[in-house]
Amino acid sequence: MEIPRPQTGGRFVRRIADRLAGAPENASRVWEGIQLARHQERPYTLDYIARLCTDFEELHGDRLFGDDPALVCGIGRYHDEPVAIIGQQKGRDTHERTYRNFGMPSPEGYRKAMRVMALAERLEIPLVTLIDTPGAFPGAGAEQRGQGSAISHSIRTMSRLRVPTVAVIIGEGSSGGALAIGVADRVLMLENATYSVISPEGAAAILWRDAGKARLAAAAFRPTAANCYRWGVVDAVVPEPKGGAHRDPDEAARLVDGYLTRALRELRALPSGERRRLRAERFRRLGPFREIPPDAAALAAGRGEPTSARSDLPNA
Amino acid sequence: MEIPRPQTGGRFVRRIADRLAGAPENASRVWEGIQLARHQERPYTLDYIARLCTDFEELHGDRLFGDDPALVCGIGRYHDEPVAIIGQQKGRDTHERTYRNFGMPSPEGYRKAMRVMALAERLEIPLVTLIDTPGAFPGAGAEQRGQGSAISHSIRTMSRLRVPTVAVIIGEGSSGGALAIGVADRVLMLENATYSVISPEGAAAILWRDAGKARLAAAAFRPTAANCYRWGVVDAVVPEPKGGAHRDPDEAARLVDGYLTRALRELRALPSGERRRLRAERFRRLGPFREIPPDAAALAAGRGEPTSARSDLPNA
Amino acid sequence: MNRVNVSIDRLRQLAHRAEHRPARIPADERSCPRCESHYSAEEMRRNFRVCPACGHHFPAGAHDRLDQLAGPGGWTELWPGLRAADPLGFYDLKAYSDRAQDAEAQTGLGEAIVCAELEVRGRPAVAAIMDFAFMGGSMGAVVGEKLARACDHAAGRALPLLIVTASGGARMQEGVLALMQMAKSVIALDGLAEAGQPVIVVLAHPTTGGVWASFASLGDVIYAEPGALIAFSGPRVIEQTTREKLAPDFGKAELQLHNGQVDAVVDRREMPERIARVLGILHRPQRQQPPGAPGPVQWAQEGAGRAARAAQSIPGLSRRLVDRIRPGHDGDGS
Amino acid sequence: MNRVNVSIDRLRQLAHRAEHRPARIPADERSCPRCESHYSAEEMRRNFRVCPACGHHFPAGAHDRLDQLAGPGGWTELWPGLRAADPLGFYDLKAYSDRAQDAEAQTGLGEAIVCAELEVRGRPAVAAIMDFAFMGGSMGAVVGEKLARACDHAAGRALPLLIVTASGGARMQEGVLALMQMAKSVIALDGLAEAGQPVIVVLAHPTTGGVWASFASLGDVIYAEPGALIAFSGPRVIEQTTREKLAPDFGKAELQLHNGQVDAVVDRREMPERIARVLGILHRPQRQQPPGAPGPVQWAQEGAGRAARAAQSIPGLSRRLVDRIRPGHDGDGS
Ligand SMILES: [Zn+2]
Ligand SMILES: [Zn+2]
Repeated sequence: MEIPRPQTGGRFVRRIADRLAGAPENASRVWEGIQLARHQERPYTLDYIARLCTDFEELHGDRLFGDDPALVCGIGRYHDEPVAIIGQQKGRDTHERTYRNFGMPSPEGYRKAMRVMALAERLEIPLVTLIDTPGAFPGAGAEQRGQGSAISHSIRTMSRLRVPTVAVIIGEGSSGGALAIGVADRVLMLENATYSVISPEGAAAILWRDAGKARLAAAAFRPTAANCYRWGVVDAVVPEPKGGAHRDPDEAARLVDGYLTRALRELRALPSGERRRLRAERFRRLGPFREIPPDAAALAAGRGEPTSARSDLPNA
Repeated sequence: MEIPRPQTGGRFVRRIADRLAGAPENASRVWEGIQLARHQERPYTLDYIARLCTDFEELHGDRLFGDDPALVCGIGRYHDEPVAIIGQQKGRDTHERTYRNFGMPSPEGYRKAMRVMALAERLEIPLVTLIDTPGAFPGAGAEQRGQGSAISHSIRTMSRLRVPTVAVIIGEGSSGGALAIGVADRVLMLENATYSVISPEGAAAILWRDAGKARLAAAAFRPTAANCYRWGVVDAVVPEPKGGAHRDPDEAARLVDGYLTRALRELRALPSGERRRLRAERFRRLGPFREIPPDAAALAAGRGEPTSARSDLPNA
Repeated sequence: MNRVNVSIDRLRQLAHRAEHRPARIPADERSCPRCESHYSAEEMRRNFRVCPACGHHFPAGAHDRLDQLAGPGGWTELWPGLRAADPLGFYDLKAYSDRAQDAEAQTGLGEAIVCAELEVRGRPAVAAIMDFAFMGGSMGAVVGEKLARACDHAAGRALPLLIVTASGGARMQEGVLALMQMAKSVIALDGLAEAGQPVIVVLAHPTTGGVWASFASLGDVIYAEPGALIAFSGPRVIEQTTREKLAPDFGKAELQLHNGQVDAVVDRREMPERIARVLGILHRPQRQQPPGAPGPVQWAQEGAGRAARAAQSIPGLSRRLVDRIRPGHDGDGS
Repeated sequence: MNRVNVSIDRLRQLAHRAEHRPARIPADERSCPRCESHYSAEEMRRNFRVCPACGHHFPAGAHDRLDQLAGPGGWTELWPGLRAADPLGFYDLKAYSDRAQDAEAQTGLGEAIVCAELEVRGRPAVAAIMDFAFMGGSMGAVVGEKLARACDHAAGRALPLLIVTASGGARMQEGVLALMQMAKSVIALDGLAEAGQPVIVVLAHPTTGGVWASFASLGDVIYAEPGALIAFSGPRVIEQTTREKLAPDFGKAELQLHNGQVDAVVDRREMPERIARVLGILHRPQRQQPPGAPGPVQWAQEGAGRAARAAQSIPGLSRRLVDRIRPGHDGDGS
């Protein structure tokens, strides 16, 4: 059964995506894109919220342990309807960067996010997430307080929602720290944003054993919007103003607004149980693999010995 | 509409309760009961679990911050059916008392309990709670990590369950720290157990401004099983072996077993949505009040001034 | 009206006191404990009982707060006739029944909570406001019942619920039945939750014990007033039990914000604006409940019916207990 | 069978290696790194690859673990034919396709996870066992798909699911599509949750990154092997990023028990007993699914159907990508 691709974004986006996809991808092109995604004048979560919402009330605290300024959560008025918003927030100057922990959330951030997801579910208001993070915070305290379980529970909570959910990758989307708020009905991605399993620096340190090989890693990962669209990871690519979103944040927000409105309109038309089911299907489809014939597989798996030969094991 | 009293416990229990209720209550009688409820040889949660379950697996950790030995949670095999069990655990010797924090749970305890409640709900297995605590732990760290919200969320989580739930007050049931695991379909109470809004010592310190007046406070609260039954707070009084449960823990467990089995059998017969609804009704009925005629009330409320006279307030 | 003539004098007395109370501000409170500025009662009232010089938040009564929130539109009290029973015949240094009566005389309130319908800057809502002056804002069966009715009322009319808390916790004089109000209030709030209406809680000084550990910590949005003590166990209990030396800001609103327990610390003077903003964000055209759907509305009707029957069975204002615990016992009749 | 003759030599080669591998214990592991005792490979195997002297847990392969859990009853592998695609045409120091092929040759495994049906001391279950030896136990699309099928299979047969993890996290060579497997596995697990079947997770050394931050931390019961490193970020990353000096027991199973992240630290030799106990406690007569109920079972059938169609379009064992991303592109045919 072929499940039809969601049509969010329409012809225009697909045109953009195809144009980008057609362009030759070399290391330096991809690297330039990454620099745009990280540009310090690029609009951040709060910049979009200020432009998209006529009113916004930030909510604080996970009701468990603390409040995490790296993950902004709240409720806002969007096109005269309530909406819940969750997004990582980077900082522009040194002080804010420290305060926002460079947009790297701690477990408290994801737990606050889950609280706001539950709120959205209960009040039946759509959820919009804005993804912009180098990853979840790698710190001893964060580990101690269950960074892994915070992320997994956030993924689960978001995947279970019955309200319409849209994720927008506005800048850098790296690792589980990004995906934790990315399990949405529709995933949109800005033209110059990146979405990747790990930052290029991280990958280079591990795969090339040399963090300096980040450009090479970037070229290998090709974490661009065009590729993410081709792979089915995102449903639409949102064009940016010429030269990048930082050249004209208002126009960037206007463009996001258009795609977001369209996505929410489509999603509102679906019955609520249906959204959850389709979302599950969407994510279960992702990731290609091969399947070889069973007899060949059995050989390849190397299982010749009858298991009964192992009856000398102590749990026999 | 008169909602019929649940019949758990049957005629025998009501007889017991009536016998006890008929007895004159004086300070020293009530005080003796409290001493029995706190007797250090009295069977604790783990003593009951060992006798009621043929197999028990303790679960640890709230997946958030830590594990709390003051609140024991796990799954057990009870009459050849799975059951989830949650109960405060006091300690018998100094070492264990310290380890168990005298049966005073921290937020982590209640959050572990909520995890196990969710597990019971998901796997559709009944939940049994065993209440025995002087109260939730009063500590700066516990407050910092949201002792209040841990208790309120535990109450909410338990009240929402669709599986059969039975709470048994086996010893001391004091304050919100006890109620946090007490919002059950059926609440049973051992003959010499106590259930109260605060410990007698705490009440004496506040009301009489003298912690030494605990006997007086006990007499005023009358936190006995008979009274709790009369007030509708518990559904059945479980008789104890002569002289108290500590005289014959095996027999005490056998008596608990009988009542518990009967309660679970009754509850299993109900449709699952019905349990939640009846549980809500049960707790909403508790607590008598008076209602005086509206005109008299209006006078007593002292609202004469027209509120429009207040238009000088800044939010006008 | 011969049913009420027994205690009509008492009522007159109460009404008289209520009219002549000095806007309920004790004289000593007019001087700010923090900056020692002095203000007239009227200045205090106009400034929402916040010190204009240093921002210190003085205690505020339920009626003051309703006036502040509702502004010129005013408010209509709901269920003013609920009064405490005395199921335990409780006596500490004084009989509970006398205590409750004295509290009523002193505060002009029937109980530690006042429910009302109002509009906050044009946003309609149901409000449940606690008053610390009435027996330390303690939660007994009446507080539980009024909260439950407020939830049902809000659910039935598709209105949001505003709660302001100021409480030492459960009302000890009602014993274990007061403890049960924690469950009752949480369950009632959950009914409103199912109706999809938001609950905004404002924590005033102090919010402790069983109130903090039940409905107060379950608001969708939780604001705290500056300097409010928010804790399950009070500082004295903690110091006595654990011999910890607590920091001076223990449990204060500002620290609880840091601890992730509240959404914001909001100055009382900005509270109506802030609440109206949230209600505005969450506002939607009123949703229709499917006809005949079993919902919290039935609760409200049932509850009201029960209460009406109970009220009829009470001769006048006698403090005879409506013993709803023992079926078949329905008062003495008359 | 001319469809497979292209690479039959390669298969023979693999099969030969698999038969002659020395029970998959590298020579240097036979000497305990903690207490320096020496053991024969056979002794090690009989002792579940745990040092009999000091209890040190050596790495164990997926097949070893299946043998340990299943005992003499044996186990039947599920979906052995799934192989990684190379959607990015990824190349670091080596091409991904070569890496995967080498891993298969070295380990005798088709992927970093092996799924099987088995009985643990008489308790039937579906097992999904990761193997760190296959590319660091990393999670790519095949791990995600096998986990999803295992969940569906368990739900359809009303069987519990056992998972053993040993993984460095998401498989970087599959880029952002590997990241998506975190969502896929969590969603699949949730389908099983709705079917009311328990999930037991055993965390082996190491369980880190995207595996710990997805299905591994969502078991109903989570056991950890002694000394296993359990973390989202590894110690090196943390030390480099924050310049914190980590304690030597950072992220270790024993500390994670203290942190409330796992239910118990269980010796591998006791694991079958312990798991069987939990399965025994939770055992119930098999529940019937209402006929025609839309459930996870349909997932399984759909998935299998898709996979079968995909497999048909692949000529032999060539590493041509089943590009399920671009609809309409269904391989080259033959
Ligand atoms: Zn002042
Ligand atoms: Zn050794």
